[in-house]
Amino acid sequence: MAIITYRDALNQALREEMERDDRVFLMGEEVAVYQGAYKVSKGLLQEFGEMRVVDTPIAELGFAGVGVGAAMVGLRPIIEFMTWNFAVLAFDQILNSASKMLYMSGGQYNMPIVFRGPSGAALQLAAQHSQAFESWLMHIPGIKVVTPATPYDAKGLLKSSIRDDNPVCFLEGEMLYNTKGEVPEEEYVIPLGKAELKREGDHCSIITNGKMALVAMNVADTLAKEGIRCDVVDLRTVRPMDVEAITTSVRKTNRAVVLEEGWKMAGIGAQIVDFIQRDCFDHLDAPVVRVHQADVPMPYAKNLERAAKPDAAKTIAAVKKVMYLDGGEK
Amino acid sequence: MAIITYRDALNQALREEMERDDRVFLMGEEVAVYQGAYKVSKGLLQEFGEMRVVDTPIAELGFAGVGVGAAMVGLRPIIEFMTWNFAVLAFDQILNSASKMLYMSGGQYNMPIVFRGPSGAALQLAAQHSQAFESWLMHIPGIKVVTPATPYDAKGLLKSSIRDDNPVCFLEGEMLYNTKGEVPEEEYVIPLGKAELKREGDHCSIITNGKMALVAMNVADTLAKEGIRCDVVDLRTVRPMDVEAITTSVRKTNRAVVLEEGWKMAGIGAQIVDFIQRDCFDHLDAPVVRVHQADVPMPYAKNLERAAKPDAAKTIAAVKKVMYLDGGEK
Amino acid sequence: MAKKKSVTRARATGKSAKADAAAVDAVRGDVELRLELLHSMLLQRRFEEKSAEAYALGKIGGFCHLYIGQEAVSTGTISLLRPDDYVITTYRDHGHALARGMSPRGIMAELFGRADGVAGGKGGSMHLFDRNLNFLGGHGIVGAHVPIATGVGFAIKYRGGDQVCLCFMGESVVNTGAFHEALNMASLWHLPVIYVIENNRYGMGTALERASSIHDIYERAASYDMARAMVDGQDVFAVREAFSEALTRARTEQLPTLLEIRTYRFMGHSMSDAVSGTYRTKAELDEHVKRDPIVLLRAMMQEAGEIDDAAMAKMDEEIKAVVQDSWDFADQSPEPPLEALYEDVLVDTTSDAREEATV
Amino acid sequence: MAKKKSVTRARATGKSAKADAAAVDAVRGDVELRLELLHSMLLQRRFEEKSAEAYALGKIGGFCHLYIGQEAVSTGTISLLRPDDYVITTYRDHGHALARGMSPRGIMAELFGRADGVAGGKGGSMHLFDRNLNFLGGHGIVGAHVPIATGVGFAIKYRGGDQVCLCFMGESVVNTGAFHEALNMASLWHLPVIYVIENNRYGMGTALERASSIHDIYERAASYDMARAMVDGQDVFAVREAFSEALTRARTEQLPTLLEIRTYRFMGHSMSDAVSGTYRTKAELDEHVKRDPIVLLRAMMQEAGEIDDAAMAKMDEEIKAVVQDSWDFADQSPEPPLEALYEDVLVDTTSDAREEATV
Ligand SMILES: Cc1ncc(C[n+]2csc(CCOP(=O)(O)OP(=O)(O)O)c2C)c(N)n1
Ligand SMILES: Cc1ncc(C[n+]2csc(CCOP(=O)(O)OP(=O)(O)O)c2C)c(N)n1
Ligand SMILES: [Mg+2]
Ligand SMILES: [Mg+2]
Repeated sequence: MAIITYRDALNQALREEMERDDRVFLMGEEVAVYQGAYKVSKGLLQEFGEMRVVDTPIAELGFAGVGVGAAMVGLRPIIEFMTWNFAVLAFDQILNSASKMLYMSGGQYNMPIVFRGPSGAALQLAAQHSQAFESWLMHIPGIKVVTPATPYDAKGLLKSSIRDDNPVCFLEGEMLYNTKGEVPEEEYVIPLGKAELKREGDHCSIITNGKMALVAMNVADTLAKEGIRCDVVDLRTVRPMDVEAITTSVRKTNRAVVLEEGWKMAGIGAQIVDFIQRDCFDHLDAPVVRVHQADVPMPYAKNLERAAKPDAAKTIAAVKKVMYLDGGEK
Repeated sequence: MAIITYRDALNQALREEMERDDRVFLMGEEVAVYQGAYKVSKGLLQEFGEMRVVDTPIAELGFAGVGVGAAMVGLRPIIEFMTWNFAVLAFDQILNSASKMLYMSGGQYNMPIVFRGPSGAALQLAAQHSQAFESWLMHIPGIKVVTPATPYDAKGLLKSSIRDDNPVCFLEGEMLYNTKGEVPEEEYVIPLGKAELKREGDHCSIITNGKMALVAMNVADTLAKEGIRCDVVDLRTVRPMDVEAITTSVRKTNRAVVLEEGWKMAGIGAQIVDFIQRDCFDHLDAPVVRVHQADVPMPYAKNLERAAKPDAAKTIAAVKKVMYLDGGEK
Repeated sequence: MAKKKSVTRARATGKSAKADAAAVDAVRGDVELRLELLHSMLLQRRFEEKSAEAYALGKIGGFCHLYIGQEAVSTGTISLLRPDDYVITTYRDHGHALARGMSPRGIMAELFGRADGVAGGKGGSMHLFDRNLNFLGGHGIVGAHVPIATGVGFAIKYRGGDQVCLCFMGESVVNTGAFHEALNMASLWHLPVIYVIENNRYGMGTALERASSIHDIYERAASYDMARAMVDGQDVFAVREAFSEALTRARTEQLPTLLEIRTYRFMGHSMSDAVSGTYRTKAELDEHVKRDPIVLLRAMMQEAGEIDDAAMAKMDEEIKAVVQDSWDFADQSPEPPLEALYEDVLVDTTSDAREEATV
Repeated sequence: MAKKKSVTRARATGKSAKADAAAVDAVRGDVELRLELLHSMLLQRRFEEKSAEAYALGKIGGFCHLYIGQEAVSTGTISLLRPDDYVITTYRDHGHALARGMSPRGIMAELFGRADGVAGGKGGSMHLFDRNLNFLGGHGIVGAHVPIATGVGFAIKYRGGDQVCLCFMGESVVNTGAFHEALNMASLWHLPVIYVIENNRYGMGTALERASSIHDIYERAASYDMARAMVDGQDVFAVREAFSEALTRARTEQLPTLLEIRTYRFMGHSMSDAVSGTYRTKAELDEHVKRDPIVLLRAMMQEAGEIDDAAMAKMDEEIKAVVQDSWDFADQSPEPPLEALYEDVLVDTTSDAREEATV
């Protein structure tokens, strides 16, 4: 297996799927001539030409709608948002057009479209550029929501998302593009809707997704040295959610920490807690503890940003808390 | 006390606050000449003139931004969305401008602005016109979110929202405008962030907000006849959330049903469950059960719509389920 | 994307470009066609009168926006389309659907919320769709379908086809951001989309002049270097003439056009809105009703001896029977089964499992 | 809202309206003023050169967008404002903040993310705000601040004041829906807002011609019946002249203006973007750098004998000292206290508790 970056894994997925199916095209700001604001689309313009790799004006609402229209009549658009922060301008097209078209038309018009781009906080980008959007997106029936953590997952899940005949919101970690991992040379896909147990242990379950899965794996490795064994359930797809993977783990460990990148109120973590308390009520030895971003807009200053973000230390404290150990979060 | 409609209660609140403070103005589609799409602003144009009751083009993003600008320099805008379904187009201004301005400016620019309008499903308006938005809005730090159920609450809470120096999203029930209730002749306000116990009972807590509070009260009354006594906690403000009111009730009843208007995934109900399991873990005799809209876009057909919506029958079944009684939801 | 070459030449305003005018004029001699146009318009009229009746009886629920008074726009444009062209519109979609040939039964059953409705009762009045007719739906968020139309144009060009996408909208739409973003891209990329503004002078209760900073709204096209024209929307032939030019431009040059077609809505905005009184006077309404597009066409044909009272009455009877049949059909159609609630949320296919869709 | 009367007269394009030109021309004789303009521009330049240094050392983090090359726009416009006027801009905001008189110390400390920054370290480079200067911030979502500016204009009119709101934006903004909605309302309602497009020819790596269907983007104003002009942005006097006309129009007639000021950015889009190579050539860059606005002004003054090398060097030394002082100040400023994380999310006042804000 080759060791490649998350960015290159995505780039491979795009290239392979565009080669495989000439209805697939990529559209967004700076995807073509500039080779992508984060270089995810590097080389694609040269390979596929300007009809299939299309630079747009700054018009998120407009070009998301262009994607919806193209998908209605048989193309398979991949709409790149430079970051999901700007996609808010286009949420009407996701919520009111893409997610509802099949239903409103009584099953006539399905929507094979992928909306993708970086989500979540990078470093010191301040309030308007540092948001995680899975909690909002997963609220919507009629779409799927995918948040890969590793290069392997990124490639396999993006390929499945492009082949899916439904609208898929694909959230990449802005901080993950340079991370590396093993990716097979041969073709593979990863089914949407399946979690992966990324670490195994019987003391506590850490349920998480996206960039936070890396934090969780670190935490599990660190705690293993102290003799604390954690399951790390990486949901990968957050809608539909693999509830069975969550409950199987919690029924084994009897304790759970939910680690999420974004804000707390009505966040993805709350939903996971709901599934756990509903399905594992008699198995829980302690309340589920959530680790999330501080409930404030993201500050710019380095120290404040660090304090605002969920991290390994906070997660370790949470694990210790659900295990009623010293050093646990009070 | 006079018995008036929810619509008139809101109208009184607008009128009184506009009389009290000439920085307050109302802006939105059809608020002036047409007297409001739902007639909430009836008579205000005639009383306050066209500078303070302002019809806009169909430009939700634009006029929400106009409100933000006016609020930055000392006015107190009330921005009416004809319905919150259309407000999605303006969420960038709520999420990225209004909610973050104070923080990004290091405390310099607060935002005394109210965004208001009907939210939630009415009757057979189909997928694009039938959405409840509290779950999305309450996710955002830097704003308050209010969902009054009765004429009394509507008036008192709207007056507080207009006087508040922060951005407030005020979600009216599209189905509530014609409902009636007692409203004092004399001036009163209701503090934001305080729930109200609308029914008292010690068998089960029903936690809810907005239009669903009426359903919950009905359910409590019905069940009372069967000898089942329910607390009905109407949150009224969903951000900040009155967690103490929730936990006080659940510690008393040891059982809880959460009744919400919108979709389930990462919905307000999930957050309430999270608070309950965290703070009442040892008090719970059964998993919390949620009642919510079916996890699908809203269908048009009368029978399907009825099946999709949360209602009294479903809530009764949920109460019986958490009480392990016959007739409970399976 | 193909770069823009010099297009100034090709971009004369609709007023001066006379592309297909001759072809259209030839049509004026075609009685058959005129009868078809009259039939199309009258079907829309009678169907909606019946819908209003059904609404009053509670057989139709929710919002219901009638098109009465504007029929020359739907008929004048759609009558020139090919079956493989696309149509997309707003919530005020009954007229367009009928003009495109959607089954009155299927539409009425949809309005009644029944299983045999075109969308199985899930869409209702505002969301009529018919894949077989390339009818891409009624859409409820003002402005939102305009970029979707641009996307359809993009797909046509992507496949190298010569179809066009016809996009209807109300005049309020020109003030939305979606309109602006969509038209800029359509022009920048040379897409075969015809944007038809049905300027009926009001967006709900707001007169155009109170919402738009310019009043000749077709001139907004100048901001996009787009061909444009203003058209009398009560004269079905004027509509056809202007649309025919736009059609040629789209088919042969893949260039978009903005048409402002001036018309009037004879009913309230929706069933709950009074016909006149709040935002427009009875006198104004009466003035406009004089230019009823159906009356105008009929009068012209009668004058030319192409139709007489008896023939007219016969056509009307036939249409009324069709409409009554659609009512009966809808009335007998069952409610959708409850399982349908959870169907059509997602499909379970992937690109491997579906045959190639045709654009 | 006050209805629009006939405004065609008042709406001549900026090119022909010569309102305050005489007053502005008089200025050309004012050496004092010229020195001030030079000082303002040079301060921006040196400050940003220093910022680039600090960024390279990791003292500044996140995104950082330099304004180098565009200084004649900020200086030419803001130098004509009154203290009670308002300024609002994008993430590329250092130049505007300095031109408006924001303290270099406060700005540099903000860039360093320190407690003494103008926003207490919470905003950073993209979000400079100063309430005392009516500086309404740098904003990060492209287009979003344009309706906010319209709202400020609305508030001015609401209070009956004669202030104006000056709104800067990049040329990409003209393709956003927010721009369209905001300008339509400003014109419809007659609001005293001056929209200044700093057309530096690229939005990140996208040349204007690849994003906008028209290339003379000030002509977009025609869609809103708004006064407009195109201006040479490297000549601070040309900027002042055009802006002065717009200012008069806003102050005395409460009418908005759209100015397209053509300029060039000498650096990459942000610190991570190469100065040239991907989307523009070195040759193009070099060509534009020849028209450095500071060099042009200096040359003109030198020719007129208004400044010599020694005076220039002195001014530069003084400015460099100010900039170095801002660095030292920022460097010594503490990190914000951790409690600050939870502050400024909400205020706990109501309208009863705050004194009347002044518009
Ligand atoms: C974004 C949005 N805002 C508001 C509405 C509510 N609304 C529905 S129709 C309408 C008026 C539209 O007028 P126009 O575009 O002229 O079309 P017409 O109804 O006259 O055919 C409004 C305001 C909506 N559906 N979507
Ligand atoms: C809505 C939105 N989309 C995309 C971005 C990312 N972005 C930041 S600056 C920029 C280019 C803006 O160019 P222009 O308006 O010309 O201003 P300039 O940077 O040249 O000053 C882009 C695409 C954003 N911040 N907001
Ligand atoms: Mg209209
Ligand atoms: Mg630029």
